[in-house]
Amino acid sequence: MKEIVLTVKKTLNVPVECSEISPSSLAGKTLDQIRAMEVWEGNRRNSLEDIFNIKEEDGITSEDHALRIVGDASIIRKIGYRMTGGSITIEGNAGMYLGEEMSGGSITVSGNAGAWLGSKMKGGTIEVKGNAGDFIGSSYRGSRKGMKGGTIIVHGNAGTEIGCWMRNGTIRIKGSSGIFPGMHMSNGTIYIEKDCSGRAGAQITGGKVIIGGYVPSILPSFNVEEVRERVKVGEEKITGPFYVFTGDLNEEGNGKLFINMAKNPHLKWCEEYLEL
Amino acid sequence: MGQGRSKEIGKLSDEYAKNVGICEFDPEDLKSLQISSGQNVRVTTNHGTVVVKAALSTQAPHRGLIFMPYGPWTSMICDPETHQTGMPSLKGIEAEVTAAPEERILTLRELVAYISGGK
Amino acid sequence: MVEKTIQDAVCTFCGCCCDNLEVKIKDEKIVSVRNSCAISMSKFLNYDRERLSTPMERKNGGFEEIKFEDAIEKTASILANAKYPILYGWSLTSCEAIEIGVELAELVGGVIDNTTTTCHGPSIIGVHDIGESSCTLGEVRHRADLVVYWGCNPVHAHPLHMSRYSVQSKGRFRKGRKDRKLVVVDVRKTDTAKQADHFIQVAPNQDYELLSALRTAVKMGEIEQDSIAGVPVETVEEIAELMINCEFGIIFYGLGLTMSAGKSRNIDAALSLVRELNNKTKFLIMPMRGHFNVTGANQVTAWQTGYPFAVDFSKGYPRYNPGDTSAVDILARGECDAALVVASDPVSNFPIAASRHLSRVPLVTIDPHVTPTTLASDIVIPSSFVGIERPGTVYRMDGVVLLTRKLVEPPKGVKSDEDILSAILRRTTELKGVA
Amino acid sequence: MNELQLRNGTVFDPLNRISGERMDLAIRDGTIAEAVSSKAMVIDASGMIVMPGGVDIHSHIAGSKVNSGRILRPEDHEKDVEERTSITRAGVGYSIPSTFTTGYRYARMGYTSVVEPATPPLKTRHTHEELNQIPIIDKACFPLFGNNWFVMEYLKEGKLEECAAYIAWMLKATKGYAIKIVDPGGVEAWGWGRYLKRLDDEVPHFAITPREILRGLCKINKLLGMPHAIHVHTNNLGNPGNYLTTIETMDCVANLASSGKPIIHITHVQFTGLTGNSWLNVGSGAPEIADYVNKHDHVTVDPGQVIFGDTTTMTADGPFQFLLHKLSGNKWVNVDVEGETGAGIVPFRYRRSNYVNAVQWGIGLELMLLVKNPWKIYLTTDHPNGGPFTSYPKVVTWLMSKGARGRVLAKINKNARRRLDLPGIDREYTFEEVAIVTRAGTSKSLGLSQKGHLGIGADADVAVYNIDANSVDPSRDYEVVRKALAKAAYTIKNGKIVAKDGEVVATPIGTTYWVDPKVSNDLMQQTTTSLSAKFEDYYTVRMANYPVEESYLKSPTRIEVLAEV
Repeated sequence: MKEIVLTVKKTLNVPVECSEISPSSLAGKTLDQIRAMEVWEGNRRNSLEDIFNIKEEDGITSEDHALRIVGDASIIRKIGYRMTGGSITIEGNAGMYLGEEMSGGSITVSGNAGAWLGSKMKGGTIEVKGNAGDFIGSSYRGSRKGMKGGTIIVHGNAGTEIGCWMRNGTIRIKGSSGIFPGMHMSNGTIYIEKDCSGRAGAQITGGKVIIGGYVPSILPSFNVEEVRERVKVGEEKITGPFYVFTGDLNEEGNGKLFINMAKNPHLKWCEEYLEL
Repeated sequence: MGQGRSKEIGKLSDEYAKNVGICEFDPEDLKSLQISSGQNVRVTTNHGTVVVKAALSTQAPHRGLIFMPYGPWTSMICDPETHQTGMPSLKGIEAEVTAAPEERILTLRELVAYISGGK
Repeated sequence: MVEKTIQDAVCTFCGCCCDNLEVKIKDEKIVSVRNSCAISMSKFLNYDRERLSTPMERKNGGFEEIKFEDAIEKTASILANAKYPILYGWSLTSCEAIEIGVELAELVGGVIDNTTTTCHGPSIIGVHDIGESSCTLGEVRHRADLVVYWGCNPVHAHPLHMSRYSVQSKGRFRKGRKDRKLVVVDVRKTDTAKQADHFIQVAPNQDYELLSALRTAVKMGEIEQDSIAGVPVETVEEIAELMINCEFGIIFYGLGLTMSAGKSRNIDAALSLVRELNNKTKFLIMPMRGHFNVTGANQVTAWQTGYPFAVDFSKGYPRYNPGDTSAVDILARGECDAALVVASDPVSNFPIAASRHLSRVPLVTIDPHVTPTTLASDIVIPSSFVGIERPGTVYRMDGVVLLTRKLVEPPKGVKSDEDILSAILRRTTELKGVA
Repeated sequence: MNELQLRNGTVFDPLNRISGERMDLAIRDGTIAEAVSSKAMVIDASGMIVMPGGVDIHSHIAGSKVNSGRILRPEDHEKDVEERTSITRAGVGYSIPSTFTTGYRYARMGYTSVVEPATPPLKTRHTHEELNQIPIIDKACFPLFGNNWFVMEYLKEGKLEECAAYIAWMLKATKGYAIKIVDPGGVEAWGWGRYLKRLDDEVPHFAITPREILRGLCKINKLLGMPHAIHVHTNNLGNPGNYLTTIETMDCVANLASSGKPIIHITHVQFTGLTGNSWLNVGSGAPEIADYVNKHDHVTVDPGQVIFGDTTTMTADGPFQFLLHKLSGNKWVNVDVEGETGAGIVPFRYRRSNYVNAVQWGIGLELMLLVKNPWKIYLTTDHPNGGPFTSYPKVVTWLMSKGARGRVLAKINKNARRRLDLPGIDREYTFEEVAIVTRAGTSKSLGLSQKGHLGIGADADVAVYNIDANSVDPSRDYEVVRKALAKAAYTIKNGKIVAKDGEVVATPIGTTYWVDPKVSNDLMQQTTTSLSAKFEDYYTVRMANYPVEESYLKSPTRIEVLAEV
């Protein structure tokens, strides 16, 4: 299967926005048409070829619409904006808003991804081999419409407020996360395999946040409910045992925190509140 | 209030440097570090290092906490990370303090030269 | 010798905007100020020190004087040619000047951000999610029987706030300090805390936990932990009781909340606590805004663009997302290619990672004073003081709007921010070839 | 000399009893003229409808509460932006447009005058700053008096004349246009987090009732010879059964009426026209209210028509907005203003499928259709409370076409549909009636004699819509009507073409009207003396810093009226 390959051809020193660039938007276009597509470099309306060398190659994926971006794209925003299908492979780093509002298809990044990864996402999958920034799968400022579906997997660490106002879907961080995972979330699953800097599940009304590693403390607005041997993430069963907390009581919420017992001996105090 | 008053007198004034190029300690901490008030200290964080004058906090106790006025000297060691809030991390930063009797507190002009790479 | 006294002058130091100053002037010099705080006094008597007198340009290592027209020409071409210029400052000037600034940012497709971004930006981000139960300061003066100062130290930063507007003020339904309770929450016992009926020493970076616990206590009356943020649960519950049982309470908060871990979410928690309290009594909250017109900068930017700060015009219409479009982030990432600073000193106050980039792009600064930022600039244009040398509109921290007066003449040849910005706007428009 | 001729338009000019006549219109130097020279620029308006420019009597477009709404809702702006052009400034919508965008969007619809109906006096300098930056349209603002400490005290002490003088001083100080009353006494009670629902409840600490405030201010309005009636947002807003409060409010000033001139305007009745005693059984009180209006000449009303979709509610009615926050769970802003008033803001989505929302939608339309005399009712959405002003063309089609509203009726909550009288109402507005409720009637009500008509000497504010009155049947072709009203073929402001085919082509700055009632010097002297004695006790600003100078307004027009006192 053919794929379009975009190679970053110069060092970029102002923000570049590529909201036009998704497999579906490239589909059916000739290379010349693609080269002429609009991209913003700061306040200049440029064409795609001002930023990238563009060619067609025998693809590495079997997707019908495949797009590969090669080079450091960490200053390039909104790659895969509203993409509906096909695949994007980024060999290097990606900038902010990668896969914003995407509803289908897949994005893989070999390096790191910036903040707002998969914000307002509705479907599809994003996989980041390196680290990702803050506000993964979140909503826009002032809006309660965060990630609604799909899967985001980060192999490295993630920043703060991941899954902010999240409504559904799955975020899996194989490393550690900053504070406020699941901020204001109403549904969906966040699984942090290693440590979390704290304030897990702050002001959630629903959904679950699973911490496989150490968490410094539990918010006072959560009540310990039980101890569970394992918890489901999608089809997979993750084994604990876990302390299970309910909250955020301040929001009259019914969200769940699953905190690995072995990694958090300092939370033993909560066992006295367990109804046996 | 000295910070505010001296700022209005002028940022290049000695008074401003005297009021802002400082680091306030809990008296107990000063004792245990064997640093005396008025002595120069070097404050180092993950983000930079700067020499300022040690001062006694009037608002103790706060063991293990040091306070530096918002200003050019403090900016040398602050964390630019805003976590998508636009607000850098200017409070609650881990820092290492050592006595620096031999070292000099840079003047504002020297600080600017350092920041701008002698532009 | 010409002598005059100006009554009811508005102070242009902090967000209190006290409007009852009595300023004595002899031969166009301010010789005394009454009804002001020590900082304000210091400003009115010393504003003229370290003044910039003529436009200057950086040439081989030093500064050389240039004609005003040339400074405008060079500034206009820097902005017109930039792909992503940032226009920063705005909290120490008039709304009239800020209006022109926003238009200039729109024209050059740049980012306009004001100092809110590094003081109460997180407060505004918190409001986006929760809203805000607030009022004008007179409401506090007349009705408040419980005043909480959280992470702020008015005794030093807003010296007349307590006597004019809160605990010590005399209102219609509260006669003074004895009719009110004062609670102070801070990481150390500040001089404000020393006056408090209750001082709560919160562990550094744990304000969110304490606010969250207070809300739980207000909502359910009890908490399943023995101590939160270094504060015993009994104390938390006692303060919650105090809040529930007051007739009219208010939280004033400062950078202790906006700058410490959690930032905008600390504000989210504070706003949510206050909202919760309104189910049981009357409760309000207000940020202690620092500069005398930082609130005005938010207001003007909001009515022209919809957004209060960090507005990006690069695509020809306003966009906003702090973290992406805010000054410190843009600079720390090294993403802007020119800058105009108006009435502000970011080189002093930004983390070095940000000020370093700022000082390395073409930088134009408009300011009355010599500052670290002017020292790092390529073009420097001196300006006059709003509220001293020229009139202008300013917003008090509670959104009450005042027209400041001109008290004395500016130094010869020194123009106002408005006039300077208008000149830049005119020339840039010509360069951009827009009708 | 700037001349313009509109040829062969189908003119609707109700104030001059012109209804669908094909005629030419002459414009010279910004006003309607007898005739113009051969040099005049000619616009061929054949096959088009010509009306006076639209005049909106109630739309929240400027001031502290509107701007708080903007700051509250980035998510509202993000979805609706205006790009900079060579003649227009950039901006945003959607329900709380930025200042420039507000002017452009009104002009595109053929509107040329708009009133901001609620400004807190202490913050009115802010309102004028924004009005200064709203291009094209003429403007005015109504200061709030219904919870003002001085007003309540003067009235309590029976000092009617001093109170009148105080209000004259305040109108001059704020450059305001009319007396606005919101939840009289209720917002002061809210200062303590308390509620005040009935007309005869006492305001805490002030020993006065809403009824006394309303009657007092209504008398004063007459004493001052104000061009507009008192403009009232009633007590008990947003509570089931409040249609009775609305009728009581209208009636409590009935015996103050003389000469058949309206003395009270009740605004956004949709919010205060609820029957029932709980959210489960609310119904439409529009028939009862319309019946009262039909039988009395001292009152006018507007509906605050609901538009299904997302918007931002904002009123000076603090307690109501808190209630709405509790009902919706949406974010909430409250701003109480010392000694004067308050404000609240809550984003809100009106849903067709929601019983209460559907009833509210019905109340507005029932009122518009059941009030027989179109001069007694004006078209509003209480922007942005019922919906954004950009929905007016849609509302007009609901008035002009039973089919158009039928299409919506078919989709609303079915219990609401059963509960409403609307399905049985056959009335369809004529273009003349539309012209009355959108310009002629509102201008008359505001006392703007040079607006809302096309007689010789009137301001040349004209809207030309691409609708052929002969071939287009609004009852059937309502989509044609809606599109034409949304994008005026020409909008002419003071004789200058400002919008063409829905695009802004010029951005002059309109004027801001304010009313300056002249009371006797002695009375004013005596009042300001008693005022200055108390002023600093009540306010945190000095009396000298309170008034807004006329020079502060970019283009002010002072309307002097002679008071009886």
